[in-house]
Amino acid sequence: MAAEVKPIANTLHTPSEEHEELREQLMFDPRPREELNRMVLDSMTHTTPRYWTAVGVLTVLVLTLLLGMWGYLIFTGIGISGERRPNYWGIFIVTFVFWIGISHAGTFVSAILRVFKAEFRRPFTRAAELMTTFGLAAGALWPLIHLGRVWVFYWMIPYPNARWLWPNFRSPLVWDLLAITTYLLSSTIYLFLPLLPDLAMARDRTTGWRHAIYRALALGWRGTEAEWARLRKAISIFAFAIIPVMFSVHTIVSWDFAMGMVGGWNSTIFGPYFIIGAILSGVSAVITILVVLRATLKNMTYFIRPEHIDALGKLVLVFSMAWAYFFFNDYLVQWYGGHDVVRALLSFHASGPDAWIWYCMLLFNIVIPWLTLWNKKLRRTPWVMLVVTLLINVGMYFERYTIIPLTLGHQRMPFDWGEYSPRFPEISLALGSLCLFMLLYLLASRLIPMVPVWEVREGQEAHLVRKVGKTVVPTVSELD
Amino acid sequence: MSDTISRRNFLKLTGLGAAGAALTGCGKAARYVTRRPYYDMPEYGALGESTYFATTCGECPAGCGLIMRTFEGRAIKAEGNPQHPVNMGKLCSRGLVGVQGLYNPDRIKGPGRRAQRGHDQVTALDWNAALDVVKQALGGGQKVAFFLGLSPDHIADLTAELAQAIGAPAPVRYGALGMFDGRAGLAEACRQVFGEARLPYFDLAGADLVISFGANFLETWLSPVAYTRGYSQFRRSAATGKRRGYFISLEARRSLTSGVADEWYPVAPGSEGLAALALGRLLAERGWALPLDASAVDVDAAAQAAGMTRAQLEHLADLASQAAHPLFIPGGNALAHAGGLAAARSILALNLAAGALGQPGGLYLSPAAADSSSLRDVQALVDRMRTGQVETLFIHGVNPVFELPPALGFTEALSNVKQVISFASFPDETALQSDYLLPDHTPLESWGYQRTLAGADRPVYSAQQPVVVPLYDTRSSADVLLSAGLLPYSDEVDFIQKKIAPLITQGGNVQATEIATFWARFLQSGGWWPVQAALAAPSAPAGLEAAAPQAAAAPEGQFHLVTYPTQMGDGRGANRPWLQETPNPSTTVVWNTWVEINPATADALGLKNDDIVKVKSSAGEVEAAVYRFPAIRPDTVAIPFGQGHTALGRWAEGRGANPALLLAPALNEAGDLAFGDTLVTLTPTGRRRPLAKLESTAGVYGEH
Amino acid sequence: MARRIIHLALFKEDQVDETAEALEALRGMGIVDRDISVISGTPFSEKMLGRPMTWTRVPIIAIAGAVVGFLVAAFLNFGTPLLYPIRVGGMALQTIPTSFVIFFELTMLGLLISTFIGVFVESISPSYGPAGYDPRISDGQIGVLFWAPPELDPKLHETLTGLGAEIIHGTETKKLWLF
Amino acid sequence: MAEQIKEQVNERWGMVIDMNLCTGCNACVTACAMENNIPWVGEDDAGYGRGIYWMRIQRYWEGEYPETTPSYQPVMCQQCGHAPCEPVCPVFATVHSEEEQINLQVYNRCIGTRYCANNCPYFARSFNWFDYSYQIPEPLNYYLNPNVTVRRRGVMEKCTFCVQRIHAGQEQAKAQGRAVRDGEVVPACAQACPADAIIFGDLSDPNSRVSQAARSQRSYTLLEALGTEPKVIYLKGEGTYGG
Repeated sequence: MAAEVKPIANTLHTPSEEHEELREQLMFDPRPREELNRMVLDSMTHTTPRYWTAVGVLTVLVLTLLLGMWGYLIFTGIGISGERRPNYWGIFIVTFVFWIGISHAGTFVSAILRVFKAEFRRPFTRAAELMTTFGLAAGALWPLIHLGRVWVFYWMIPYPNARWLWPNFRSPLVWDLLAITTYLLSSTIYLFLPLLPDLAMARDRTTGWRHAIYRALALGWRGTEAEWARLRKAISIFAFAIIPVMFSVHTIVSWDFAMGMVGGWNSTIFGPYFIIGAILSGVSAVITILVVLRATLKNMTYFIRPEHIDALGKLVLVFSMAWAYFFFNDYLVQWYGGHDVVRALLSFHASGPDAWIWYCMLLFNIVIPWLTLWNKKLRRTPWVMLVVTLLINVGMYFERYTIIPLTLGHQRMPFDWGEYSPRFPEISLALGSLCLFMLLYLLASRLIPMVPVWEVREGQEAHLVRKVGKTVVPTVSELD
Repeated sequence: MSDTISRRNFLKLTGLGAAGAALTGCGKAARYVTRRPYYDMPEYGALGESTYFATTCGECPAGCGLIMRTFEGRAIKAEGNPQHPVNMGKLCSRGLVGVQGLYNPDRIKGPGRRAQRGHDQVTALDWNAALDVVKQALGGGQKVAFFLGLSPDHIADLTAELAQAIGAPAPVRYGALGMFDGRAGLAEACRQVFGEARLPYFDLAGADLVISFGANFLETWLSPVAYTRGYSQFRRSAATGKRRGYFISLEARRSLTSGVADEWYPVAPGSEGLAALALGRLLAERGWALPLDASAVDVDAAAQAAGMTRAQLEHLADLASQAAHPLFIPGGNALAHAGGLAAARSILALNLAAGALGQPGGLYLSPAAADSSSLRDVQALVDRMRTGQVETLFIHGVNPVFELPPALGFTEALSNVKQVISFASFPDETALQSDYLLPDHTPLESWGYQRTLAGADRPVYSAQQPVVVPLYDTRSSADVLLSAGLLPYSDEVDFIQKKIAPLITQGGNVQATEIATFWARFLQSGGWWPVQAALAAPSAPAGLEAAAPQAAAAPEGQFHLVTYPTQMGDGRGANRPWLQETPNPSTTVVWNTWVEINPATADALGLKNDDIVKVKSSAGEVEAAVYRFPAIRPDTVAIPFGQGHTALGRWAEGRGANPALLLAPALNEAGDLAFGDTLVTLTPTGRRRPLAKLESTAGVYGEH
Repeated sequence: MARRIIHLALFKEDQVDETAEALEALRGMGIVDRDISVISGTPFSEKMLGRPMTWTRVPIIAIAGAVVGFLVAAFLNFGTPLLYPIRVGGMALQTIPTSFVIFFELTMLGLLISTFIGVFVESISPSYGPAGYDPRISDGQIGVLFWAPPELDPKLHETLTGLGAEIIHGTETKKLWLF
Repeated sequence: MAEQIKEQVNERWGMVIDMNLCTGCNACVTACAMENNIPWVGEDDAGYGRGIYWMRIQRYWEGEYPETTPSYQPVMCQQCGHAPCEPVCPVFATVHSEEEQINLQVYNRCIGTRYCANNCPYFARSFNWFDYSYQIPEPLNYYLNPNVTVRRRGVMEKCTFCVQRIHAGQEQAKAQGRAVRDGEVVPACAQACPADAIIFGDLSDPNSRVSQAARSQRSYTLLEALGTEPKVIYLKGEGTYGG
């Protein structure tokens, strides 16, 4: 170790005055592992009446808006929704695509940023991965809710019926089933694997039921070299393998549409267009959640800092631009070479009775991010980011709404055009699934360490400052 | 039984149905013993086998032949009788939905006495007590009156004999469809032009040019299935050199019939006769020998009154004079005016001048004697009722409280009738105003015949027989009337057999040596008719009076009203859910009433689709939602007939509006209602009620 | 074989260099790498501590799972249509373009699930190195577990405490998992 | 397997609709409903586009007043040879029938994804949004055709070319040891059509009435460019006098 490179910031003593501004960054504001552990455990066990009120209200809402309404839907029929000929797909599928889109964030943040060693990811990979899992859980409900006969949903599962008839493996819906199952399983595992050391940490510091749970989940983790090596190997397999799975999931979701003989859907660019949209909405949702976590969960102001929201904000800006590129690409090609049907459809989107949805989509996905996110100050202001990212997600919801019911209602036979308007049961179910997501997240925030302590600590170990000339610059060393 | 049927229950149910059929066949009414053989046919009891019965459709007077598919004692599906000369295996919506009348849950299920007219409360009656009431009532002699519908004919024949036997006035036969057909005017015009008061039959199949003056012959006019068949032949080009027929329609509103016309001229309502006369003059100039003197007609003025140009009339005249077999059809819309009879005469005269009487592609006189009454007869009945000259009124096959314009005063006059006996199968508006409900079987459960067939190219006795055992405690009205013992027939079947007995010796499609065999074959083949087409050729008349009907333009702020029947027929279709759900061909509206307004007029009035508008005439007012109809004269509005029931069961009641409320009781020379002369005003109400329709307004009209 | 006593030397989080030196010293005392095990709260690579590379079967299991997934996909895509042939949309019974989707998804599913199974099975399998644990490990401390003959005790003490370690003799693993 | 399938192909049912003859009267719509146990949905649902119509008459307008001309086009399932609805169904509820060369809907296998309906460019499919059939009050359900499944809620349905009639005809012919005669099998719509505008028969028999009509110079299929190979062939209307 060369003498001039001294891990100044890594000493557990207060850094000198000249490095004070570096302490704004989590990696240069190290605390002893013991303290980090305590902070995280504190955040898990600390509950307030406000928390329990929220849990109670959300439970009631999930029971009524989601489960109650779903039961009513099952016992009366899909007719209580606003679907009709020709809008056979409505809010059900819109919300499905929305949640699947949201679920891309975890993988994106956790896997892609991990592969590319983006250091700012460290404190919030877990929060993002949880979003993936719960987003998928909320999303996977929708194909079931949507079914006309949900009580026989298992006929889609690959196993033969009494006459040795298997499902149709040429149907994009079966692809959907396979892809979402794969993604749900692998993202859950991917959430679980890096959790092992943290679970062991929690196991060592809790008693009672919590201890029992963590002991069972930690799989006897001790932190031996073999365990670390295995974990590193598994995580790297996952990080590389789950990225194509993630791309495949939203590509296949887009194929539900692109494979169809529907004007405006039959587009080769739908795959990447949907992926970019999904990542845009997912990363935005990560920001939303981080802002909320920072404000509500104990000790999170230490772990989640403006620098993280700033970094994610830059990503959102990039993906907003990419989304605009794909949107324009799709639009121009359809408009230029499209049939009359498609042209009529595009003008219907922009000038029909529901055109406000189309304009809101452009406003929220392009105009607002481009106007705000270039500014570092705004990117570091949590409430601004909260508003912007929520709007982006509303915009992305509108995008799916435009693509699904508004496109279906305007097809090749003008005699059979139809205007779709969602009815209360659909809206209730959609809100119910949002409540379910929030409820799961609230409960999880008190059950599993929201911050991967060992990763944060690992990062802090790896970050150093180096004196170059008359100033010090941050550096990061490769530890693995 | 619950409303939902599991597969197992369904099987059980069918088993029960079969058992029920056998039981009813031998027990319920002794008379049915005589037709046990039909129900005991071996295949009838065999599960999984269909049995087919030939019968006659009772949904309108056209009398199409049906082959009813039955399955284990239930009527399943109406199919056309391929041999029947009227429909040749084809059917319209109304006939197809007949089973929804048979199995309608709102039927009157047994005889009853109404505590108070207009109230729902009915005390069940024993049939014996009911028969006593009828017997007593028939003793009333000339104070008895019969009001019958246009079908079935055997009831009309029987009632006519009965009326004669007891010294009562002849039965009145009338119905809204007859009104829309302009039957009285047609028959009267035929009498004046050809000397016989019969309905004309136009052989579309052989024609190469058809000019229709407001005839909706593809919808309800006289015999729509027969005319549609003829139209189909007319439109075909064949390798033999037959060219596709050319069809021109003159009508204020582009109806379904006018819709398929090659040329449509939206003439002003009431100007059809004038246009015909002007066309006659132009044709006379082209060498046609017109039986009336049209030289006085000012072609330009006539064209202007009709809303046409002289060039257009010249064009029509050119086409007609070049055509080999032109036909000129006087429809109900042309006849329903003050000058309707003159119009009918002028139009028939064109046919006569074309020289195709009694030839293929020409005009025949159907054997259908004009035995339906005119509205004048109805008015006379109403007058007698009002002045207390009617003690007992028997009503069968017609719903006058709904079908007749209320302005005629029928409902008010009813209150002066001591007892009203309704044979209605359904709780319609008239049944609601009756004292006794003696429900007849529905047509599919009944015996009978229909012989007044305006759509056949030969005389026909179309046979009606039960295809299922009567579902409820209903009884044939013929039997009820015969039970008084005033006529020498033991029962309905005996009466029908005696009526058709003369046919045994006349040859035709069924032949036998004695009545039992003939009867069996008559029923099996669906009726009797000659093998060859045979209709009377009309005779050429002497000089006719060429009265030019006057057509008045609608005054400022008022509109002509066109009322037209839809698949609801005379309104009895309104309780058939599938007739309600079958889209109206022109507007695709289902389940309701609309007002057709030209978009330009609607814009001037500030009316959008689905705005509720109040339509007011001198006789009354109705409210209905606007349908901006692009093919109607701007000075005309149209309202379909058949909805607006205040009774008739769950699917009909409280749905839409009845345009009969708007019709003033103005009769023309022939005794037809001049409903085409009705003028209305429109007042937006500011309310909206979206019409249920199949089409997308945005897609078809570009309006959101 | 008599039960050997397991020693645990605990170092503070930032004493990585000292840990490496301690390991060196232990080896110098004749304790072989097989008898030493390092446990830590944050991952340190073997190279940092001068330890032999560990070996894991996870990649092999993962690849095996991928192969199974691929074969299942082949059966689903090309086998099942033959069991009950139904034509749809004018397509062939066995379609190649759509098969890529099935192949990809099921291969990935096999790969990822078996990776997890690998981790799971290896985790709950008994390990051969010296067992032992201290909760302070998850506070970031570095533990060196080793078996040593009793005669080395004094020397060990001197060396390791000199490097700043805290020594626990006869450490035992508490019940860390279900059994 | 392939040989086995090939042996089964002997008929190719098809339909020709002559737009020259169609009057737009909707009798076919009603006939279809009565034959195939199609429930009605009532005013509210019908107005909201939930009406169940296996066939419907599309009515467009051409021209400006006073030349406004309606054009009627009966549209039902076109029984595509390359049906876009088929491959997207995850459970093989809509399949191509090798025996009749038509497109079948297996109601009991349908789970109600409604994907097929989206993918049908002709909008020929109708969905049972509620238990319409099971809400028919006694005794109105007596007329339900025992040869046609009564569909419950949550399944898709569509025109089958009255496959129950095709089978009845085939069985009768088989029992009598002969081939199905031309015109022996007619679906309810063609049977009712008062204008005889609908011709039905076996397109694989070059002498059948339907084959002869299909060879007309006036023939076209709906949305031909999509390559769905419909079995319903329309004959363009003859617009001009003597044309």
